[in-house]
Amino acid sequence: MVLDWLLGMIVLLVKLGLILGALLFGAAYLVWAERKFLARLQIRLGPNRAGKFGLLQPIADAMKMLTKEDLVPDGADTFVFKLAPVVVAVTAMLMFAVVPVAPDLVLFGRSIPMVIADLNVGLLFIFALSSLGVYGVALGGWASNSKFALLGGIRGAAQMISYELALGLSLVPVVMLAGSMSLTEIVAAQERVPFIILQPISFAIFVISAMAESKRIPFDLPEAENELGAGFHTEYSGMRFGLFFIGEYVHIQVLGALTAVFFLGGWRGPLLPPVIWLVLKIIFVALIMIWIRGTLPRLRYDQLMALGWKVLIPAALVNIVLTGVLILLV
Amino acid sequence: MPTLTIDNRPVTVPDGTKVITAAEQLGIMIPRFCYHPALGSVGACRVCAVGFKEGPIKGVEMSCMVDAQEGMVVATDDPDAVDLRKHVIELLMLHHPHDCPVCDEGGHCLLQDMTISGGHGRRRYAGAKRTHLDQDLGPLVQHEMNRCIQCYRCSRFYQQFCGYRDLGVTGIGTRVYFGRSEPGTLESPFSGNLTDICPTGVYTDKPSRFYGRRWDYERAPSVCIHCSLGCSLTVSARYRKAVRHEARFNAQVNGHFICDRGRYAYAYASQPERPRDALIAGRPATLAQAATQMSERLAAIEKGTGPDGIALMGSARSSLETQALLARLHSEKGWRTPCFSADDAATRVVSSALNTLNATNTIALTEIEGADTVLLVGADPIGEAPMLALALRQAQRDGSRIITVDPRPVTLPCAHDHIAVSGDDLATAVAHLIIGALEPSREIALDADQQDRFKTLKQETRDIPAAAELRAIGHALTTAWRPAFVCGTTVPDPDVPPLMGLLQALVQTSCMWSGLFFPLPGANTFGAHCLGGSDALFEPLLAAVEAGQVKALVVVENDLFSEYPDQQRLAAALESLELLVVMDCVPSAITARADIFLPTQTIYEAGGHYLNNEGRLQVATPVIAGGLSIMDTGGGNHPPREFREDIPGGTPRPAWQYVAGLATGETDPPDVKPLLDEALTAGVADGERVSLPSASREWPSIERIGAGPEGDAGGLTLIESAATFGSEPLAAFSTVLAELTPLFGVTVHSETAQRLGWRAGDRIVIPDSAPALEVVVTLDDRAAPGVLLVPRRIGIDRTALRRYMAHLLAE
Amino acid sequence: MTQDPSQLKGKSLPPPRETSGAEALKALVTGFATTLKHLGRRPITEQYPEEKRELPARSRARIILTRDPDGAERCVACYLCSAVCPVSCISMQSIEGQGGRRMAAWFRINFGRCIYCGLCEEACPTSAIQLTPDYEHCQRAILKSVYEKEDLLVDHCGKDPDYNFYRHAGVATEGLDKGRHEKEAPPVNVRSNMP
Amino acid sequence: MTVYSLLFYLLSLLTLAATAMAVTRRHMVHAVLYLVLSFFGTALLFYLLGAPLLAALEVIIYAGAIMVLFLFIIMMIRVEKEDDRFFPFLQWWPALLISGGFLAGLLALSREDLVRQPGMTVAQALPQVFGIHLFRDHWLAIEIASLLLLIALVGVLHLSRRRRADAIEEAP
Repeated sequence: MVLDWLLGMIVLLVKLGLILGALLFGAAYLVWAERKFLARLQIRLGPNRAGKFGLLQPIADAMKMLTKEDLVPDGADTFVFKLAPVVVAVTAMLMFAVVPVAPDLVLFGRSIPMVIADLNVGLLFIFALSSLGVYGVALGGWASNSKFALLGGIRGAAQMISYELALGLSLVPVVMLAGSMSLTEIVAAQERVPFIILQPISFAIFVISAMAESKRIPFDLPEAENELGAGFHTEYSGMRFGLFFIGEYVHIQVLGALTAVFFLGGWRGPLLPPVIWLVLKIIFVALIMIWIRGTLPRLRYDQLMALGWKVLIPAALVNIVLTGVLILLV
Repeated sequence: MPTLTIDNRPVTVPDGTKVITAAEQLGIMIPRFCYHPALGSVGACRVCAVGFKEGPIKGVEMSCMVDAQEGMVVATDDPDAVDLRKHVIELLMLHHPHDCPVCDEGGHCLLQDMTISGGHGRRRYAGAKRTHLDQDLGPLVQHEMNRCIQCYRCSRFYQQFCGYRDLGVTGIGTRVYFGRSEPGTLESPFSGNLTDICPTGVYTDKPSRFYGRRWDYERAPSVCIHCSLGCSLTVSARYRKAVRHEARFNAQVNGHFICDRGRYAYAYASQPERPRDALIAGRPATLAQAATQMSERLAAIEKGTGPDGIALMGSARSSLETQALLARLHSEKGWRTPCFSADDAATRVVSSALNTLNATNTIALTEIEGADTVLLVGADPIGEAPMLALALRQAQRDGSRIITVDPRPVTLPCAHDHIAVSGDDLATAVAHLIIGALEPSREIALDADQQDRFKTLKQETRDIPAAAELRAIGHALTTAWRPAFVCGTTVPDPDVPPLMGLLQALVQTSCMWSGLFFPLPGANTFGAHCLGGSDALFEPLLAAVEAGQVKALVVVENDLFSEYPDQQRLAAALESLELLVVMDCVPSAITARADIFLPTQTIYEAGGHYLNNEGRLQVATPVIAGGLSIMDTGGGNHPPREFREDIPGGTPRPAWQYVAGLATGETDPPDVKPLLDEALTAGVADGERVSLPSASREWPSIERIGAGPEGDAGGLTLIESAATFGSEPLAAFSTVLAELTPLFGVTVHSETAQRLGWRAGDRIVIPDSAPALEVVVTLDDRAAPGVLLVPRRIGIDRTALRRYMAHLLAE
Repeated sequence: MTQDPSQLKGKSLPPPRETSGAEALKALVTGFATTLKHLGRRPITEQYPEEKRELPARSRARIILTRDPDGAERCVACYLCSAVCPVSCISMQSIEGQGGRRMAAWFRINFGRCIYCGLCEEACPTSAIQLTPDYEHCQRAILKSVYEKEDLLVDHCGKDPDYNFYRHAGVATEGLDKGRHEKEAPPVNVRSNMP
Repeated sequence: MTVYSLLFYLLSLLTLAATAMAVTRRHMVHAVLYLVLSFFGTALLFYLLGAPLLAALEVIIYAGAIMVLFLFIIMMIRVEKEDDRFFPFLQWWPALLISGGFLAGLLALSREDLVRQPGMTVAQALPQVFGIHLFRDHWLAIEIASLLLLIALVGVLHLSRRRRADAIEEAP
């Protein structure tokens, strides 16, 4: 009994370590990839000074951020100011806890699930964390005692609340098709056909809302640098700024993973090992997002709100009704 | 008072004003080359053309040639006039060389300004340019005749204004040439003004040649301290070095010009030998060490012998600040009254002269230009105060009669009557003038007491050879409308100034205007007199030093050896002192003997207030912060690349700061303004005269009139008097002026020379002189017989000279 | 939410054109296609220390002091360049050199301050000071950016190969007396009476 | 005492403490943060008691949406800084009264069960089961609630409708 518990604990810790390591490594090199890919889209070279192809650039950046002075602005709410980046980074990383990276692994006769926590409300868990992530943005902006940061924070909060609804509604058909909110189950339900084929509208809504959730171009109003300095993290420096950065890029990976899980069949794929397939899908989604960043201009605030409330939510509702009807008929 | 309209603005000007001057009053600068306010109009250059629209004259005319008249409407931007100006400038520029980059006038060149503002930007003339060969005009003025635009300003200034003949004009047409008949040093001591007055670069300043451009210069208004007149200067400095003096217009003092002594005297401030570090017993020390040791040792001496054991020695070339603080030091600490000159004879004359001045009889230098008769007694303007000679020249040009009464053969750049009177007879000569002035019928105007005194004067006055002539002049003075009386303060004895005052007071009753003018020995002698310096004589001080009563002497900016005749006695006395403190900005015989030496700033660094010979307060603004010039620190090459907080050679402080430190024990300079007000008894603004006593109705004391000459009437007298170059202690450091200083010589009447067996050009070696002294004999029959005349010069062995003269007398 | 700004100002601008869905889609596709096309293009970045571009001859960078065709220094230290310099990076001292020529005793340009505006070159009356395309003179020690006359002087005439100021100036110099410059008549004989 | 009951008491303590802090904070943002913490604790309690769906909903709706709105409003309005003064008694006694009554009622309800084992058995409310329970047994209440919400939605739309087409509206 105790041995079991201990073994379970060790396996859990190993999984946690692997996933966290992969996530952080991924975040660092996603930054590099984004800079490199974006540069090529803009006919530039991108980072190429630190190491071959600039591959050591993330390490250089990390060292830079770690050694930079940690500034707390005068008049800032110190506790909240220090809490905000932690919230952003932690919620982003926690989301990965429910993502299955591979089918169960059988080792020494024991079946080890390749997911940290297979919650039956996994999908809701993701929403919960995503809605908590808003606090990081809003509080960081508010606690900086700077008008630019505050404006960025308010924009972030409003944008994330608005798009969370669309995000949630876009996944209802998926849940309806899979009959479960557990991510493992959802992956299992796509054994034959990935949901992207069954639910293209849901997929579109999900991707758009997810990008808005992660505050990326064209939805980067909270940090619109030509209006607000750097938005909600204007006043941050050093590793606190780094945490916001890590949060953002972990978030991108999580979104890639979720897209893969919900619509692209998760770890499923021919020939290659399942984990590789998941990673490839995550990279694919990330590259698409960078491509979008390199192509589209930032939306105006009213356009952002109109798109969310007037297009995405009604479309999602209609989609739910249609899916329900089809399920009943088929 | 006609009212005319220039460029739509009305202006009312006095009768006889030229239109160009009227426009100036409105701030409109009509282009000009030949016109100069001091020289007047000739209409030679044709660039001041303006359009006359309405009124008595119509069309394009030269604004410098037309008197302003009622109802004139003038347009300076009249198209015809502008067109004419443009073409005239193009014509003037036909032969002008292409050398602005290497021309020293570039940057403040009237021709450059007028060419560009006149609209002539590109030369169309393709032919060969006329050229001229240049002349060597001596060490002060550089000649570059190619640049000439034939405005005639130089020859008009040199010949008409100054009265010298050696520079003029020859040739016709484009071949007009301005120069001397043979190359050679210009004779006029006002030649430097050519560089100011030339609108282009024909005459440029030679000592500052190629040094810098006007726009790079740090410039500040200043005062000339090289004679007592206090002419206004603009000082130009660059790279911590004063390199040029220019005349600054001052309607009361110097007008538009200055003399060459004042213009080229600045070299002392940047000479390599200038002491820039404090010395204790001849060894370099920091300023703080020297100052501390000075106050400690002075305190010790004060404790030992009482405040009487410390004596103060000021100077006539120090600023009023320094002098006032010395007086304050005396009143605070009870040390001996400061003495400001080692020449007691001169101090006595100055004292009696300045006591003669009052609020109504003092006149300014430019007022002399308006006099119709000028009487000079014991004054040699060219040597003592050159700008006075220029003022006399202007008076003479207006028809004034100039009379000089002097033992010296006074030369002036204008016609004048000279009466040679032996030095001791000057008072008697003035008494004869008074008798002449009063003789006919004026006695009646005097009250009984005055009549008595006049009778005594008449009886007691000795007869002298020129008596009849003098009486005639005295009589003539009573018919003058505007007589001016100039009296020197170095050659006459102390009785002369009060007598001149009496003469002026007598003449005053019958003329429109008259006044007294006393050239003084030093730049700030008036200031020293105001601070009580005339009461403290040097002889008693020296006696006290010799007697051991005075243990310490503080000498501020004064080289006693250049003033006190007996060098050996002075040296011995200084040797006996316990402590000799010297503060000065130039090296001198006394700085070498100082126990503690403190370097002081010059007028360029410290600025200061000065009272000129008529008591006019003038301010010199500091130009530079001090320190060795970059030219010196770099050794002629590029400036060194060392970086430090202090300026190399920037140790010197203003002398008054040291004195203030002694008085208050603080090294921070106290506010000297209240002290100055105290010294001047009232707040006097810059350029105003200090308040002088009101005119007294008293007949001055004239007891010594009848005393007659001291010693044998047939004996010899030695007169040491100031020369234009070489006498003034600061200007003597200028190497360019040293080139102009003639050989040291003695001037005597041919009769006297015959008696002594001398011939013109003889060289007399003065025995036992150190350094060896050789004197050249010059004969001049305009000198008084029996007078041996030598120029005052620094660094000559005056003791040996006097001994030799005494030896001559004994034979 | 969307409000035509023209209504706010009371001015009538043409109404915004309605975009149809097809057009919008086409625009989106075109945009993505364009960026995708760029992905395959060669980057235009010039990698500076490795790749150096040859600058045009008239580009403005490091300043030199040229010599005239006879090999003498052209600079006459007239102070025009230091006067015109907007950042005051030029300083010099003029002296009288050989044969009455005016020249610079020292001439210093602080390239730490120089903004390469070329005004000095424009102001120079003797074509002495010229700007060259050599832009690589950064220094780690700031004092190394201060160039003296010896560092600035070159052995050629720069962009103006023929000009010699002293052949035109009209001032007498060693070997070139009055009246012997270009377009000059021989000196006037002032003693002549001929009209 | 099992690990679960230990967790339960710890979480309860945390929730109570956070709530108390939320009530007493004068700084509104801090109060909101403590309330969020309190909701978080509640959610964990739900999860501990076998209702993961409720736990997730608690976090999503209360902590994630409603409190963010609160925070949003606090950030938008300018809150004048007040000195850290406790509520006056005048504001305290109704709260005390109500909570006292509430406590009394609770005690009365659970009087008999105080000494015995808790009646609740550990059960898992799976989302599916929960959904079926909700929509099958309580469909009427759900429909009424949704109707109410629809009416509210329509009302809001009506109220925020632009009066005139050309009315000048300030862009956010």
